[in-house]
Amino acid sequence: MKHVKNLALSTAVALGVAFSGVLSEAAKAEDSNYVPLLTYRTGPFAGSGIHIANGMADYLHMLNERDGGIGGVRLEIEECETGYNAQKGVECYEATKGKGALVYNPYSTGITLQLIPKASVDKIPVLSMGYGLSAAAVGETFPWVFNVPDTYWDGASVVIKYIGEQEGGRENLKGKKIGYIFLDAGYGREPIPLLEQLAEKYGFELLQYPVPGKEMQNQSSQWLNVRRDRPDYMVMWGWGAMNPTAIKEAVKIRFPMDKFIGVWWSAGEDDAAAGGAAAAGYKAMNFSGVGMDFPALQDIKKYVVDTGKVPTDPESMGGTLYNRGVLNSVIIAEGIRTAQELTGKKVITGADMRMGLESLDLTEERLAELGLSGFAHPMKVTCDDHAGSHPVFIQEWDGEKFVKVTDWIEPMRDVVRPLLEAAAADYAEKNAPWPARTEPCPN
Amino acid sequence: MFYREAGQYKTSYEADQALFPIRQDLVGIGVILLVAFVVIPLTANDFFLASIMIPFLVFSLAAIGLNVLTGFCGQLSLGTGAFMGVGAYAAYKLTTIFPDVNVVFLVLLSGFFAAFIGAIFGLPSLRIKGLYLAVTTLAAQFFLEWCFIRIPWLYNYNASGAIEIPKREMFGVVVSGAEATPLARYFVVLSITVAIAFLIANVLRGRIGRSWMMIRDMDIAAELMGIRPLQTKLMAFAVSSYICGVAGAMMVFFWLNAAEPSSYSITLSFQILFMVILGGLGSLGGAFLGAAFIWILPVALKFIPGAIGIEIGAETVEHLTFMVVGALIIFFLIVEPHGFARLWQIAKQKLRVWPFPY
Amino acid sequence: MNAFVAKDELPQSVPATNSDVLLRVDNVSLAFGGVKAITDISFDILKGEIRAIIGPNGAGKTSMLNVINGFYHPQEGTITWRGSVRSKMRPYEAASQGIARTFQNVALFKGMTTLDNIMSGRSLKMHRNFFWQLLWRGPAEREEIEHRRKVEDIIDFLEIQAIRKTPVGRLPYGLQKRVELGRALAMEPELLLLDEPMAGMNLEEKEDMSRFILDVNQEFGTTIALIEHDMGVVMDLSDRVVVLDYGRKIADGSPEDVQKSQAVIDAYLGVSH
Amino acid sequence: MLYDIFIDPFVQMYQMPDFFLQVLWEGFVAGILYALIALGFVLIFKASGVFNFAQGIMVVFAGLTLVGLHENGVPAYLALILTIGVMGILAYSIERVVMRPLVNQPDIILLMATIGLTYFLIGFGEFIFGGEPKRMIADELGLPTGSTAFEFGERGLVILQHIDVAAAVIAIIMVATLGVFFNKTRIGRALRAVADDHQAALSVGISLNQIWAIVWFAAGLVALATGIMWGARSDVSFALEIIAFKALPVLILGGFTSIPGAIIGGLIIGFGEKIGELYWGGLVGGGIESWLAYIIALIFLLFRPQGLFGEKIIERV
Repeated sequence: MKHVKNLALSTAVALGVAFSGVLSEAAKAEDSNYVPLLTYRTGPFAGSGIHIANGMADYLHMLNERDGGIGGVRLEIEECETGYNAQKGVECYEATKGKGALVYNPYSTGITLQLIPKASVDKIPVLSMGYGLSAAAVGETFPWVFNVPDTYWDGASVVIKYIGEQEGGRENLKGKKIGYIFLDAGYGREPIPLLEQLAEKYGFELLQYPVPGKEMQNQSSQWLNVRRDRPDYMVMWGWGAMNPTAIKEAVKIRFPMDKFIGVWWSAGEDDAAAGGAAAAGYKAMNFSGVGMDFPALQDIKKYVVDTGKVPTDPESMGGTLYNRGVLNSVIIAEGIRTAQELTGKKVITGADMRMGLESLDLTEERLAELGLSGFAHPMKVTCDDHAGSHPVFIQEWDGEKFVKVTDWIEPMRDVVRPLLEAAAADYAEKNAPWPARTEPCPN
Repeated sequence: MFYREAGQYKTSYEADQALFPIRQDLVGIGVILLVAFVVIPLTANDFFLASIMIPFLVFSLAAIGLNVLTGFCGQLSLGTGAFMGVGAYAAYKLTTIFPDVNVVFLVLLSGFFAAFIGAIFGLPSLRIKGLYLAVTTLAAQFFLEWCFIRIPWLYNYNASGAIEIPKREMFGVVVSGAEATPLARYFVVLSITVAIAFLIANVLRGRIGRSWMMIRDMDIAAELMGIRPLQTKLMAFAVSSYICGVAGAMMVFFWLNAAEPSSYSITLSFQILFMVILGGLGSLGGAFLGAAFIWILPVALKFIPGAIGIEIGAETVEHLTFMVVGALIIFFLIVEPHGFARLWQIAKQKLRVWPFPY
Repeated sequence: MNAFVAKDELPQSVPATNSDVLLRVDNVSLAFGGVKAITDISFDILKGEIRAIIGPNGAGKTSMLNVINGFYHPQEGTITWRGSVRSKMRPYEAASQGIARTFQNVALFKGMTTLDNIMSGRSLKMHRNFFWQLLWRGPAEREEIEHRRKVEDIIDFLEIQAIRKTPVGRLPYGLQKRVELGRALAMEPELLLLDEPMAGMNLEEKEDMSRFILDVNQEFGTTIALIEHDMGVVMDLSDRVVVLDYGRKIADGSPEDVQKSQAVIDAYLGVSH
Repeated sequence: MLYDIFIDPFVQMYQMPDFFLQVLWEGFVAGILYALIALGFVLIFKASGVFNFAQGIMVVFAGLTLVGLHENGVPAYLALILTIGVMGILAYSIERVVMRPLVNQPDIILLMATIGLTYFLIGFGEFIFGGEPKRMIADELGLPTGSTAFEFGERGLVILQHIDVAAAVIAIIMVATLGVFFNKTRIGRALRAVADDHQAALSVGISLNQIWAIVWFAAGLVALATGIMWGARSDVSFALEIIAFKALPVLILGGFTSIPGAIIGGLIIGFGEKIGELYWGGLVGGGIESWLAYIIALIFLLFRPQGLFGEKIIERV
């Protein structure tokens, strides 16, 4: 035992020594643009996180392989594993920001919230594509945060609009019951103010079914409540293991699946497949293309997946979440390209990136050039509106795959925008003194 | 040889009861404080301060808090995370209600709220002991976590459901909020941690500390010696929760900047418990060693492969980290269940007799 | 010598005047579920005496001590302490009234040093509150040192100076017993209950312990009630002896009387009832 | 307010009896599943005094091994047998590497060791199987997946999931088998001897190491059954590890060492939780399931500190 103790002692010492050696940070390569990706392939939300992470990383790697980067400068891509954990997220941020990070994609509302105040201080923009703080759409208050193409409030308004259409007009919503099942965290709670406002406006009743993060896989109570309350529609804001469980439970209580609509984060194939054929009819919003019929995706397959440069399973390509990750990287890449054009520099900084993102204009033509025609709705960021309230579509699970069933639906901008502005003002007031915008508008 | 106390005589009980009766220890502590207050601020970069030292100190303080309860008073608690959360939310509410009051003062004040809640959840400890008590502290953990989500007043009705830390200054230096430099935050965290550590060391060597240890070592005998078990245990719960509450408030105010309820989940409770056990139950120094091990090891593991030029995916590193941390925990428990504090003693013993084996 | 002593002819102790009685136990019974540990026992302890409680294993001796210091609550009977009937009380209340004890299987605080263990006996006499303790310098330190002096006296008295800073878990059994006595003495009790203070000791250790007990009784005037199996020790030390068997009192009186009692002889030799 | 607390819930139960029955059924199924997890804890605690926190991750690990093997082309039943083998190896390794060197350590150290084991198995499991959730191969294992609806009154409906029925049946068979095993076989008797007194058991020639390996293996089998059942209800993923926490209140209620206690405790918690959530949860915004079980257990504990089936503790000095 004595020797083992010595071993333990020396292990402790060795670890200490090894660690002190690690602290010297790797110097930033001068001729590349550094993009850290905060991803999670572990932890309770890995099921959703892996596909997103693959999509994001693969597209950027493909640009390196195919085009040698962007504007002739290679991208240095580094993944940092957060496990959807706020502590690790901040640690990843601190560890990577010194290397000249251009932009952060936290993929967690919690981590996004922590990075928002830091963004303006460290001069590195945060891109929270379709998640995070809705109010961040107000560019005047949040010059460093981008949540293009849509906020959750846009999404919530689209759902209500769609349900209204199904009922033959929004006036018919009066007296209807709409159930809202959500992950009981900042993420799931965000849409509630808007839904409540719409409930008042159109006279429907909003029923809330929170799912605690720990109980994601144990939702029988929530769905029993649904069964008792018999809502006409169910709307879901779920993530990770919550989605498949909810869909299974819905099947179990024989809820009419065609009246069950999820947000774009509840749109994974794995999620719906959990309910099997009985889940056919389940709908989810989406703003990125489904399937592999895009030249850019074929390029990803050809340049990086088939050559074994990335660990992606070819089967999973073209899925909703994978493509979502790709879209995220398309926005990053276009932001970098725009920034390069605006500044004339090849190697850009976080501040340049911010200008690039604020001038982002992903037109139909540009999408076609990228080999992604029809992959997403054209999107444009303005200094005033960092989300843009872009249209989204609804896809339906046919038992085997998702099929697009509606055309692009415009969010209710008139309802969403005032709420966003009020929320931004509220945020600034609660976090007083919140810095006023000093960054000039690049366009 | 190097660590020899022979020839140091005490001529008064005062000297004998000092915190560091042996000269080498006193010098050692002096050197550590010198490094902490002078050398590190002068040499360390922002990453080291913000991602290593600040979390390390916050966790050390939390580990001291739990150590008071578990290590000194023998009451096993799995609700540390929630008690830290109470401190954080209390401090957040206090800064909203009293925006002009010094933020460090409010952070220290917030601990009292945690102490109060901790004492309430300590009540069952009179009837429930050991592992059963540990499981009941989970009731505190889950109930409080639920409160953090369900009582919007606690987070000022923020749409995000999280608390976000405003900018606050002290002596003209920004100490909280995003603009605060790691250095400023480091000094605040370091000062609070060191101050509380010294104060609690005083309590532990006096009557109250002894009464906790009496309850820990043999509660029946303690009661027969005139110790009131409920009062003593509740006091331990309150003091422990106070310290944890301050640590929790520091965690969000001077480290994370924003916190969701999930920041104070059961995972955090386990993290702190690991630090206490590995550091050594009933050892204040051990709390620091344990915190260093549990916080710094995963960070180090994350960077070691890159530093020695091995390319492995971020998720593989994470998996390996889990495996290594888990395995090392078991390894250290097997080798030395009394933690690093005991290993340190053994090391001192070796230095004392060096170069002879005994 | 009578071959047979009827129960009602038990040798009785000389009736004492009320003021001399420190503690009186009247008709106490204690049961755990269906198991009767003590049945209808009465006896008293006089101020300043050494009272022995003896009996075969399982006679209910330790239970009796537990009843006296409030750890068990008897279902029937009363306990009169210094002339007033004691209501149901918690052990810490008994301690604050001046009852201290040692245990059959040493119940020291294993993680603490000898010094701290004995200091713990001073707990009831120390009063500086939490905030003085935080500061240490000043009143808390002065109080600590004042009591440290008293504790050092006890350490000198018990001749355990050398193990002052040793964690008690590492001490041999005999020394642990001695430290435990020290801890009880530190409480400056009026009544000291000793549960087999000499169990497992060799002759030399027993002699030391006997000397300590006598010194405590004579120098400090502490009343002592002790349980002991070594008859030689009991007969030498004690002023009066009460004998229990199967939870009942079978004899009470001076050592000489008790020795002669047939009931006692039967109980020890195992005559069938 | 008082009406909402004391009257309305019962009115609702009376007015919608079909729904109340459904709630009871869901409570029953949840209770059975909680009892299964709790059973894993009890087995190990009884034999070795180890509070095995790793039971939750063992559930995930067993489930993932089964599904993972099947994904790699192993037929379902063969995969099941292989998984049982894997759990055996795991049990043996845990006994050999973790438990044996930690004999006679305090409770808390053993508890920490199992939490360390949890960390290790999380990393190891994700390393091998990846972090994404997997679909349980219920169909392939011949488990029923449909559902039957019973008409009840006019528009009443009680839906029974076949998989839930199967879960209940399997759980009952499992408990019965374990009961027979412990009461009728030589190893079972040895195990009870060990539970009573380690040293006495050692002195009559019972091998502690062997017994421990066996209980860890038995707990592994229980974990596998739990993994299949929970996996079929949702998915097999690492988020499932958390269900271990659901078993803890059950343990407090039933006592750490009582197998009937685990089952009855599981049912009480299952029923209590579902009825509480559905009839009273709405009053405070719902989602009270995450702590209700603990509060129920805590209240029980204040009156019976030794749990429902534990023996009354008589303290001695």
